Amino acid sequence: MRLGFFFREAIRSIKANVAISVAAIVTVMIAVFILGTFIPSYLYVQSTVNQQKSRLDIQVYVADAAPQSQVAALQAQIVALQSQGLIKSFSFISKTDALNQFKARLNDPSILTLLPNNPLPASFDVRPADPAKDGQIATALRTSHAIDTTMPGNGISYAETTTNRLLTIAQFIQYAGLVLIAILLVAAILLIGNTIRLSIFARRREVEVMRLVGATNWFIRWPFIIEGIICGVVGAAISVVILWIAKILVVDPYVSTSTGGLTRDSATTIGFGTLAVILIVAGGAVGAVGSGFTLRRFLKV
Amino acid sequence: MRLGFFFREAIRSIKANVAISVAAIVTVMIAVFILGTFIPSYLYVQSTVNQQKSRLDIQVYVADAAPQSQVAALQAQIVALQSQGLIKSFSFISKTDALNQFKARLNDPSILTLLPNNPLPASFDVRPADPAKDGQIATALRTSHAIDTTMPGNGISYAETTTNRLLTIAQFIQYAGLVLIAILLVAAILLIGNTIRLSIFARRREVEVMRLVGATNWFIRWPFIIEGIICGVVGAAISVVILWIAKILVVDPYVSTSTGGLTRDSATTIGFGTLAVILIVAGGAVGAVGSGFTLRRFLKV
Amino acid sequence: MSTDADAQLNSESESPAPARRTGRTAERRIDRRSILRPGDGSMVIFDGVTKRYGEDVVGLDNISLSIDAGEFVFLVGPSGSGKSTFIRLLIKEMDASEGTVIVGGRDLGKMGRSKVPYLRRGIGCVFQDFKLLPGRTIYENVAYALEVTGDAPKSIRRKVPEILALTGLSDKSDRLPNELSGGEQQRVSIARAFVNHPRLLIADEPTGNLDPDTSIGIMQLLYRINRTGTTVVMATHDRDLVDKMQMRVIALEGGKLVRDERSASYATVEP
Amino acid sequence: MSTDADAQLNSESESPAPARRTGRTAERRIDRRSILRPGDGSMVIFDGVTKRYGEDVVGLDNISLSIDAGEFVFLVGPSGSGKSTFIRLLIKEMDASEGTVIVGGRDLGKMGRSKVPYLRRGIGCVFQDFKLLPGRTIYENVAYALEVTGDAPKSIRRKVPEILALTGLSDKSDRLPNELSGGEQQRVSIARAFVNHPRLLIADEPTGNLDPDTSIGIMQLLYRINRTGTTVVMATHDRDLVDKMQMRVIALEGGKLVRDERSASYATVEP
Ligand SMILES: Nc1ncnc2c1ncn2[C@@H]1O[C@H](COP(=O)(O)OP(=O)(O)OP(=O)(O)O)[C@@H](O)[C@H]1O
Ligand SMILES: Nc1ncnc2c1ncn2[C@@H]1O[C@H](COP(=O)(O)OP(=O)(O)OP(=O)(O)O)[C@@H](O)[C@H]1O
Ligand SMILES: [Mg+2]
Ligand SMILES: [Mg+2]
Repeated sequence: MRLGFFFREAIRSIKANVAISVAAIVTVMIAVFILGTFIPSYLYVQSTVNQQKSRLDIQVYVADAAPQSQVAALQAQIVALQSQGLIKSFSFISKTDALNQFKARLNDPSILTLLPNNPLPASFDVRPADPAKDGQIATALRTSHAIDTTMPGNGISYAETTTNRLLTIAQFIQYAGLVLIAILLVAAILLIGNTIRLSIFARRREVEVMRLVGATNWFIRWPFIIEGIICGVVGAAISVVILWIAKILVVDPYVSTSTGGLTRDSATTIGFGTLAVILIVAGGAVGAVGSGFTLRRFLKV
Repeated sequence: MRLGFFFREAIRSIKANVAISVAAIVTVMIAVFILGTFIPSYLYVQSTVNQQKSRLDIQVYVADAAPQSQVAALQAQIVALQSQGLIKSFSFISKTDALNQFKARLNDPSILTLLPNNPLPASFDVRPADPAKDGQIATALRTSHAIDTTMPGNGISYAETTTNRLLTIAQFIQYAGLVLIAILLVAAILLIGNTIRLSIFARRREVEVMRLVGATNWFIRWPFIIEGIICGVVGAAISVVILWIAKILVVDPYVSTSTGGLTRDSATTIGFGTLAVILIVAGGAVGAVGSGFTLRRFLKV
Repeated sequence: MSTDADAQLNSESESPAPARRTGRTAERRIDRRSILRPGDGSMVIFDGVTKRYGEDVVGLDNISLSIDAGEFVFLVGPSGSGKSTFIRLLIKEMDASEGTVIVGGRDLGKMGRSKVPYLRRGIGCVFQDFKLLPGRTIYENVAYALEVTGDAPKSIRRKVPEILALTGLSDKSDRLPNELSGGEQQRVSIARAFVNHPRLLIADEPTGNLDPDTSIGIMQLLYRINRTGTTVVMATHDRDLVDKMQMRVIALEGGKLVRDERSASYATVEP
Repeated sequence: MSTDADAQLNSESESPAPARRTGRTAERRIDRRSILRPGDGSMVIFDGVTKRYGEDVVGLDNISLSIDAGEFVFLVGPSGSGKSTFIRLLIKEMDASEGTVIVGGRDLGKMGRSKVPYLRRGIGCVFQDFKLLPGRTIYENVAYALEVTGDAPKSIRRKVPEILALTGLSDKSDRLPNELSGGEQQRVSIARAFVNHPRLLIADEPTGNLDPDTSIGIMQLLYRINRTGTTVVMATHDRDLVDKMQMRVIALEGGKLVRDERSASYATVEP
């Protein structure tokens, strides 16, 4: 019954102070919209970068002279690292495979038949679980005697430069993105708190009168908190609808028709449903906390 | 004298309504801070992508059998396109150069001495002014009889896939960035207008009294506009200071120590001075317009 | 005059309210909501009370007096003499700078902040500037004073129209405060102070915006309320009313108590 | 009484103000700011004026009357009879639903919105709820009425203390409105309405929050102002004042004009 009263009070207040309610709703809406744009974008970029990272293979060249036992030992070492979780997958490329791959890159492959022997070594193509640990894998495998140290990278080539560069980009995007999202999140909370503060400030006389008539602090506070929750949820919900429309009208067609690099990798991002729920709950929570917290100032004395 | 009065009124009002002024300043501050983070980030990423784009060269393979006159004609064609602005620069890679480049990629280059002749063609390495116009350049040059059509891309190879992929990324970043900045800009203006609206709403009774005492609309409006400008400029200035501290403490050390790919390309972004001026002017302008515009509602009747 | 008032009040109170109230006595209903329990029969005790605003301004200057439960007291004095200050101390809108204020047996200086709402529920207060809630209708304004006490919706729906009828506002119950004339707003404030049947009723200039006839009606209402045992403290400038009623008069001047007489007039010497 | 008032006012006006005003006549100073130029000697003309609030509520009902320049008029009537509505029409706070309101020769119904501030500068108005600017000191509140007219700072610094002294507020000029008693706020509102030396002075219940003595002082002030040629319209409930002054009385009831007599009392038959 009391809850019913507080709820009716909140609704009444929203109606009576349309300007204020609209302002609060718009603020939540904008804040949530920005977060709703950035969070999935960030996760998408993040996932794309991770996919690219996972394509950085390590080439372990096997010396022609290495006996079969040494090659088997090397493979066992790789399998051991795989079971440790350092390596995701690997494949063996024989000398013939290597030559065939090389041939495919030449204009007139027939000339290679003139070579006295196959100049290319066999190799293991190792896909690390985490490209940042390339160095660790390389160090571990370097003990093997099967390695052809005349090849680039002393026989273990893992495109250090490319890896580093990509990792730097990935790290940059990861940190910068997190920092930006954190900034936006803090900004959103500040902005919403700000608006609610102003809206309660505009009604400070009303609060004063309520107190003079014998209302307890919580009696005054509950309707404001409920009002905050309603404004927060409504603002967030409007944002979610706009985001959904944007998704349907802009993002989805773009994804399905695009042949570009960014989309065809089927990088994943957060599901819309999850996002919507998170945003709406966050909107309501921020509204509630903002109201309840701000009111403390006006409930002194 | 009048201006002096309005200015004093504005200052008085800021002091008398600290809560409101702080709210307005905080809103501008946050909005400007976000813009101040995103605009240079966007320009930086944009410039990095552009640098990458400019590295996409077109290979025009010259047939071994082509007479010197045809090769000269092809070169003339390229020079003509360059003077049209389609091509930025080009270089000629002779058969020997090509073989040397190929040798550098082999483990045991000595085996190439066993080849009866050089299997690699000579080529022009053409750097287009705009990679998106690769196709146009290729079509123009394809008329030449000097071209070795047995080579990849019928003798003109311009890494269509890579180009497309990179262009897609570039476009994506360009458009997505612009859209995000536009969203943030609109959001900033809405938020600031919102706050100012609320702040004037909180003082609507005061405005009403002023009107009843015989104040003209502009007499009421000027102090509010000046107040808006002051809050806008102060908010923006605080943001600029925070941004500057962030630049000094975080961005600059990162840039100077990083060996990563993103920074060593010396991609450029907007100068801090320019950015500061733009942000502060924008803050003041939005504050002024926000106040002036919102007041119209309360100056009716 | 007092007989007049009684007669008219009795004719007015043809409203069925008293009949409905059977079963619970007025006393018990008040106790349920109020923390006022004057032990020794004094509703209000001021003991050496001084109220200073800032450094220089003295609102009340060393006032000592006591008001018994059930008394009717006029508080008079020129503009700025401290009448409203006196009243604001009674509802603990602010604290005395010096001295003790005891209301209903409670020392307000020692009362914790969380108790204040309960104190105020036991006191009905008509404010000089009305203090109505701007966004609410007249009905809602009056009902609010009952809502805060947790009164049942049914009970609220009965009491509010009753008191609005008594103050002549029945046909305006759906209006907002700023859609009323000054005198009508004042009557809403009076209705809100009455609706709770408080043990102590304080009215700061309740007839300032009312014409003589309406003023007399309000006085009659106050008088009847007083007769049911409620203590009434009324600040006023209305010489005619004070002179006619011949009740206790407390006169302030410059924050000082200059006169405290039973059955007195507005001024000592009639002009 | 009027002689009394005069005598006291003359003794009060030992302030050096009149001496300083030599060189410019009061007339010219008024004309510089006001657009009120009553052509035929009528300051206010109501012709069949009806004011409806919404659909049902009638604030004023078909009022026709005229007030000459220089007259002193009491507007009386019970609470809610339409006195404030009458006054709000005079300053074009709202427009009449029907009929014509002419103030100082200007038809307010046809007056453009941009002219309204200039109309109001020519009218001094004491509002029933004071309408002071909350963030400003008393001095600033009064000065604001001069600032809007573009008065010179020197002139403002001279006039404001003068009028504050006249209303007994000299020692409170640096206070904020909410730091004043009800009566003091009312006097600030009066000071602000006077300071401009308007041709038409309207006062809505200017003594509602004032004790009898201060009320008489204010009445004397109004009377003196009226004697310098200013038209005064005063809504009031104060029977004593009206009876003593014996000026023109316009009585409203339920929005209707029920009496309009020269040299009359508050009510037709003295009670
Ligand atoms: N908040 C405040 N700050 C400073 N001074 C104040 C404040 N409130 C009241 N005063 C001063 O205290 C004195 C007493 O004020 P109070 O309101 O009690 O007078 P009052 O008797 O109610 O007068 P009135 O009949 O005009 O309402 C006045 O001189 C007033 O100026
Ligand atoms: N804004 C409004 N909306 C609706 N009705 C209104 C509004 N303002 C006034 N009224 C009604 O119009 C009538 C006349 O009001 P007005 O304020 O003119 O009365 P008044 O003579 O000034 O009364 P008082 O002496 O109480 O101040 C009243 O019944 C009032 O309820
Ligand atoms: Mg008072
Ligand atoms: Mg009125």
